[in-house]
Amino acid sequence: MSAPEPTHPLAACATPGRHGAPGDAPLRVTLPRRDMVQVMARRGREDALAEAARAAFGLALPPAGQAAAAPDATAVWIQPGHWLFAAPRGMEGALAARAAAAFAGLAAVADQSHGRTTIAVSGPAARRVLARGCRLDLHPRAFGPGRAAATQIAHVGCLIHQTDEAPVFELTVFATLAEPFFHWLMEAGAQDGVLIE
Amino acid sequence: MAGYSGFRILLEGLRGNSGWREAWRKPDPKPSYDVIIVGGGGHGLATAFYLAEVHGIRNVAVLERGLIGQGNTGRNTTIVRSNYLLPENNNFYEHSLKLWERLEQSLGYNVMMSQRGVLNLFHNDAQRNAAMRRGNSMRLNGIDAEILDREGVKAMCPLVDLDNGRYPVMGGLLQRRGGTARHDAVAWGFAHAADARGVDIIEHCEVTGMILEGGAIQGVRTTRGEIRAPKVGLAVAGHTSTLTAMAGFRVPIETHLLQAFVSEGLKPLIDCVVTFGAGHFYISQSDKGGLVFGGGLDGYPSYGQRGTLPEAEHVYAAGVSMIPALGRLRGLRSWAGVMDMTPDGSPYICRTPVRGLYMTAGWCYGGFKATPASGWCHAWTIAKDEPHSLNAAFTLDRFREGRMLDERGNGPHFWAQ
Amino acid sequence: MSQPHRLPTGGHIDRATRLAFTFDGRRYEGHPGDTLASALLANGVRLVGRSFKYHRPRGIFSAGVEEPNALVELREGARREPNTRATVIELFDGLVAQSQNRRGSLAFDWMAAAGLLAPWLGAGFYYKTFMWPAAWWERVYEPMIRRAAGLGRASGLPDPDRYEAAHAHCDVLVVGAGAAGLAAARAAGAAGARVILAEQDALPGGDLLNEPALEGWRRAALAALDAMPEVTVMPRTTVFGFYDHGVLGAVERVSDHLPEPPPHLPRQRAWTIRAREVVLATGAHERLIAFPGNDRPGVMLAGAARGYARRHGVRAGEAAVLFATHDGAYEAAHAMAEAGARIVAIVDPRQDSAAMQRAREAGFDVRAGSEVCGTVGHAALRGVSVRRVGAAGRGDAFAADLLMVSGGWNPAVHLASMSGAPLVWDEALLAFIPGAPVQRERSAGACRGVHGIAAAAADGAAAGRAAAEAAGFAASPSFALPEAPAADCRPFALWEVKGRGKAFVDLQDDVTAADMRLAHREGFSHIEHAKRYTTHAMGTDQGKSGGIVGAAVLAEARGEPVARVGLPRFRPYTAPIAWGAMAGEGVGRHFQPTRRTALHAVHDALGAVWLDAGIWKRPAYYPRKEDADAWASVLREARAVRERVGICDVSTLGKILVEGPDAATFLDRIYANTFSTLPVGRARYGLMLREDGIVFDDGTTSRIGPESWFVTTTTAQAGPVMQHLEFHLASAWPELDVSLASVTDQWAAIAIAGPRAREVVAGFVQGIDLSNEAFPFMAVADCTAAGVPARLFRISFSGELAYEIAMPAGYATHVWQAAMAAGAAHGIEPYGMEALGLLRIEKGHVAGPELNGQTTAQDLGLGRMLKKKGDFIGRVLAQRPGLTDPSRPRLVGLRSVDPSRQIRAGSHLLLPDGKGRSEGWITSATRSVVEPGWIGLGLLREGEARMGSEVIAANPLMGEEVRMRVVSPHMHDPENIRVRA
Amino acid sequence: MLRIPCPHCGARDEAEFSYRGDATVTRPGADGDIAAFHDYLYTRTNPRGWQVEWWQHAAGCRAFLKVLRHTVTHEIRAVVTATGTLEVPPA
Repeated sequence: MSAPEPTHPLAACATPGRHGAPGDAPLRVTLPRRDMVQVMARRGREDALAEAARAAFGLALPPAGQAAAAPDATAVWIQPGHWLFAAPRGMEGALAARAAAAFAGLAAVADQSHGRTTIAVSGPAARRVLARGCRLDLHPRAFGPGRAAATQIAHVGCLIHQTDEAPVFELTVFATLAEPFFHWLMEAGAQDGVLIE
Repeated sequence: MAGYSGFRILLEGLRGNSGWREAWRKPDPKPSYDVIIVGGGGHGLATAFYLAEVHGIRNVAVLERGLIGQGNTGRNTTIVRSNYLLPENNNFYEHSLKLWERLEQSLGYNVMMSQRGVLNLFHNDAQRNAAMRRGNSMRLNGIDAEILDREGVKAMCPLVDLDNGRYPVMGGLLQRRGGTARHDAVAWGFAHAADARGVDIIEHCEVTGMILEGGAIQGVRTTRGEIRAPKVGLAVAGHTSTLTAMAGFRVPIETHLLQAFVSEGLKPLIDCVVTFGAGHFYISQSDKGGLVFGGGLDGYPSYGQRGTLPEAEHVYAAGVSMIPALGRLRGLRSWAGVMDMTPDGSPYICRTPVRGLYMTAGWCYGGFKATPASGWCHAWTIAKDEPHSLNAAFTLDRFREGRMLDERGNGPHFWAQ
Repeated sequence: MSQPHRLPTGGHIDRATRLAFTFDGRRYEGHPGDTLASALLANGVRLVGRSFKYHRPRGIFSAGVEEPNALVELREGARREPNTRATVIELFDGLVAQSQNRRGSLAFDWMAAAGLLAPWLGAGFYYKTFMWPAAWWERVYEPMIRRAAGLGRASGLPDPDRYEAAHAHCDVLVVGAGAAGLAAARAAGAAGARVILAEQDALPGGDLLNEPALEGWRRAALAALDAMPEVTVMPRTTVFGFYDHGVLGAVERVSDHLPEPPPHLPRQRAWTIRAREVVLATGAHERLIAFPGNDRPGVMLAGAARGYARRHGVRAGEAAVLFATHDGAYEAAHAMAEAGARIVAIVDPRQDSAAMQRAREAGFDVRAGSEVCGTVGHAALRGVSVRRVGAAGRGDAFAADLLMVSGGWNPAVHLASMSGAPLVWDEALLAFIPGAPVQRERSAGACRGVHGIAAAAADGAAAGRAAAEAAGFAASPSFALPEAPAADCRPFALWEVKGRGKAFVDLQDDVTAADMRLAHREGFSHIEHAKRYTTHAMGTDQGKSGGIVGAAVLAEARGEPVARVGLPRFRPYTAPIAWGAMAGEGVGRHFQPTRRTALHAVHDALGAVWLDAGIWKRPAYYPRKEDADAWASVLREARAVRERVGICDVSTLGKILVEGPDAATFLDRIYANTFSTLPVGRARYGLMLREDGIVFDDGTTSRIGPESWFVTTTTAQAGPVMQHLEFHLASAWPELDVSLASVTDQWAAIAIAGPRAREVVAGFVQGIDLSNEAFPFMAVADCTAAGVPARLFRISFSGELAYEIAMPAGYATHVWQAAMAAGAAHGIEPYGMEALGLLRIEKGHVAGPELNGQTTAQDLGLGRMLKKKGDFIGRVLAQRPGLTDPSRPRLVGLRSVDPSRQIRAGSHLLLPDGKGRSEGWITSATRSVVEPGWIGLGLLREGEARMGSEVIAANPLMGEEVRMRVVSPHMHDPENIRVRA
Repeated sequence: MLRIPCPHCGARDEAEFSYRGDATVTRPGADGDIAAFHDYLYTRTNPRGWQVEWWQHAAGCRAFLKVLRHTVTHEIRAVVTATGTLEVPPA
């Protein structure tokens, strides 16, 4: 028996199409498929870990509040000594295995590919919609592409990573709480209209 | 001073209400007393009243740094009940409730004690079982308790949304003898009655130090001079640590904020006290018509008497989740009291490491309903220099002995009680 | 339909559009731009409400949030809003409003008889009576008082509208869009700051809206703000509170000006605004004067009459008297004259002033050195009595239907006060103004006593500029400020005119000057005591126009200056705010998020009945048509596990990856038992204590690598345990090199339990030799399950041969289906939480009801797990005498002597001859499948000694007493033969 | 509402944090007796003034922080990471 495609945590509720109010600038929502691993540096091995990350993933481990991108992976700082590495969905466990091999002795690696899910929102309404639940200042003067922050929206922990000036925000949430989070997003976006792609 | 009565009201109404006099005198402090009570809130005034009334000790001063009744006595949600789990708390609060039931007649002052029922909702098996354990404990201790099913809840408080909420209501634990009282009147009533028995109530008199000799208290230093007494009782909700620091010892207390709220006045809407089991929220309606409601602690130590937005939002959200009809009503005012939180949620009424110094403290956010019994037991402990059996467990050293009175099993987290 | 008092031109009114509305069932018309109050006045409606205590007739007193009288029930049905101020309701087509707090009609309210009893209903009368007979309070007096008290009626129906929360950040928040606020926002915006300008009114402008000559400047200011991309103007937004650290709360009324919210829009939005700097430009509220009959409909604040004329094009009366103590109020007389009213007289206690001269030049009858000492009329003002200041007697009578009053201005210092700033007395203005700021705020314009539009605008511009600079922006270019002559607003100190009749200091709560004096006489002389005793300034208007007047009356009684008496401390909210708005969108079903396992849809398809476990939804049981009741389902499921095999979703257990060179040391200190000795590939049951020695949590923890551990927690404690681990790593043992990651969401988990579990597991799991020798009880190994990577644990909660299989959550449905397929031949059945509970009670495994934060390891019969050597959390304090006391209740099993007698958790355990004294209680109860009947776990004093004896399970709440036999808690397979099979 | 300047994340709303007690007490080591643990767990100075407190940035970076905060004014004067030290200024 071969591994099937995993069930997406939002399979039951993210119906593609237009939702909420009609309007010409809706919130655009996509659900990129990602693999994610949490990389946790061993005490005192951050420098070596950074070196290994550069070698294996071609990216510089970002400092607090930031993300770094390479062609086939991104790393987001999530807590002191911890980064969330993400890559497009591949073979089950492949990203974790790659990270574990690259960081052996330097970091613990926890596969979170199924434990987290990412919702990308974009469009001119994005900041306005997020402000209906997000306590952070996402104004261009305070945030921007390459910035990332963990916070809580509608009682659900949420990692916000701005990937584009347009703006595009990637919201990464716990898989078992993705549905209520998505419900909030749809409610918050209804007055501007939501386009799920 | 003449007592209050319908007849006097009639008489005074006819002569322009010109004959009313001060509800309590405003004496200057004497150089010494038999007992000094520090703190002119409900607990301090009740202590003085029962010292005079029960123990015949009338040469008593109550020292209040500001105005009487302006601390937590005037900043609470006015709920009175004795629906506790542990026998020590059970018996103490039941004694308090019995004192409440005849308080008006004892004091000659209408504190508007209203036994309209206190209903605690539960939403799942675990909560129901805990309510059952508590209610049965009450019943076995001779305290009234009833378990209500959903129909019973609906009859008691028709506005409660049984089904549409996140956590449907399964039933409720009801104490019919519980209810509310007019908080300010409690302080004024005890003051009025204590004063009538000779107690000096001295406002604007802040204690700045303790006079200690040979490990024993001899009096206090105040902004109005030294006042001596062989026995001093502390009843200073929210400020116990400051006072015990003056006496040279520290206590297991952390002072936290609790917000409370009142709505605009409304015609009768909610006829009992209801607490939500799925979020921290409780509500009742005052005789004047305002809905009085509150929730949990703000979550960090503070002496600031002002609350914070996120906790307020939580309280309002819990309220409208329990009673959706509240959505269109309006909040009028919010305020915050400072709570002396203990590691197990139960109080101290006890002697202290300093001879002759006693305290009633650590009321967490249950102090209002305890007012009469706190005063009664504190007075007993001061008069006899030993606790009454009702407060024998409320000691400072119970944590050293591992005899915690942790009603809810929260553990030694002051901010979680 | 005519609007007899509507002016033909002028104001911010769209006369071309008519809006129909009803008040007390009568139909009227108004226009866009009207408030309900202005429209009622345009239609000649004077009587709009009844007062709180005496039910006196009341009219419209103000034109804003300070309104004490004109409270109505707005809208109908579920949208009915009691106590809504007619002066701030924007008129919309179809508006329905009713007067409130009356018995009978508004004109003939029979509760007005209370006025006859007034001598006996003074401040605090209820504290002195209603005590006898004691039983009458709840039965007679209180219901009477409650019915009489209160204001409007709530609908009692669920609010159909939506609300939402929103968050904002800015460099400069400007509160109030009058001349000062507009100038402040413009100055700060021009400096480049991110600015929010919040205005409670629908139209920005404040007093500018009453000044046609300055309309150009107002529009220019708004256009300038509109052109600044970083400036946000928020009309209909009330800033209700100033909290710590520069955070303010505001409510935006998104849809209240509409009949109902349009689709997708909320009714209101609650903003949390974080501002680096705040400019308060909240203006001032006009002050009433206490004189007999000062509450008659037709008595109105002077500025309100001016506003109705100038802004709304409404003549609030035909024959008007002005009673003022300062020049600032005289514009009202001129505005009313322009509006076509007759100015009957101007009454002023002062001898002369610039405004008085100008009034005389305008031909008005100016009565210098005079005061109003009474009013005539009932439901509407018919006349005014005027006398020399301080003279006795009734004075001269003037026929009038409008009395405009102004005793000065009360700066709106509420937000400044809430921010922590002290209030300081300004002797010239006879008012409190904000003192030195504590937070990063500054006041500008009338709220700090700077009156007159030109002066306020200049003050605002300076404040806006300073705020922007303080927020780090360079000075901004200047812009044109309005020019307008300013009147002197410093009032003559006339607070009260004494005479026969009630002189109110608080119109809403019917508090009179005499009440304040009575409070003083009875010793309630401090303003805080007097406030509480009389309820002065505690109504919905919070004493905005009369609060200081009551203080002044008290001051006179005390023989002290008003400054000494002061005002009660200001607390949120500046104006009443909708409950729904504060609650936001997270209410009802969304009060807390619903957490679902990856198998949620599977359970749904199986028809699961759900139960709430914390925020999780878990299947309680899976009913089938043939099941007679819930118990039939539960027993069927449990029996399947005992006799064949069952399958259960256990994904909700907390899972934590603990990894690092010091992980074993760390776990040894966290757990009460030892983990460092556990070999790789094995699991162990672990017990965690709190530092106080009470049991905190339990779970099975596996060593999956030399330095890698898979910790499981109970569902309820997953979060607290993670925090507990993080806290001790940070605070107690920072030297330990350990990493923690929550992997609860990554892994779904399925239990397969029952005598045939091995065959079922063998049917879909590859890569493991499942024989008892190769994979014994408590073994752990990675494997493949139905083609996906998984981890297999041989652990058991049910007491049967059992496995738990954890797999990446996205594969959970796939694996579940594979297991069901593999189990079909073995009669596999899904079982829910109820059956799980039944099975664990039979087995004597403790769970939430026993691990309730009050029990020790010894209490639960787990005392021998505590290691004797080495530090661990809870080790020391668990040794306190109270916790090792042998008389503490111990865990026992309980079985009803008569198997048909139901027992319930929460029953207490009594000795047959124990005189009703509780010896313990039942923690968990269920029906049993092993030996039919009711069984339970309980905590019982001297439990071990009482093994085999009988106790009574007493449940007085349910009226039940059941005889129980005390047995070992391990009622099923105590030798653990089955789990090791 | 408190805005707590997390050394990692910047100023964040108090809603993202949870208070975790007085940070001036230290867990006794393996040789601690009941008295020592009693003081660690229960006895509090509970100052009306400056206090060093544990706060966890629970909904953010999960870090445990030491926060120097005034219990009357709520002013936050300094925040450091768990291993940092903070001096309590005189009242």
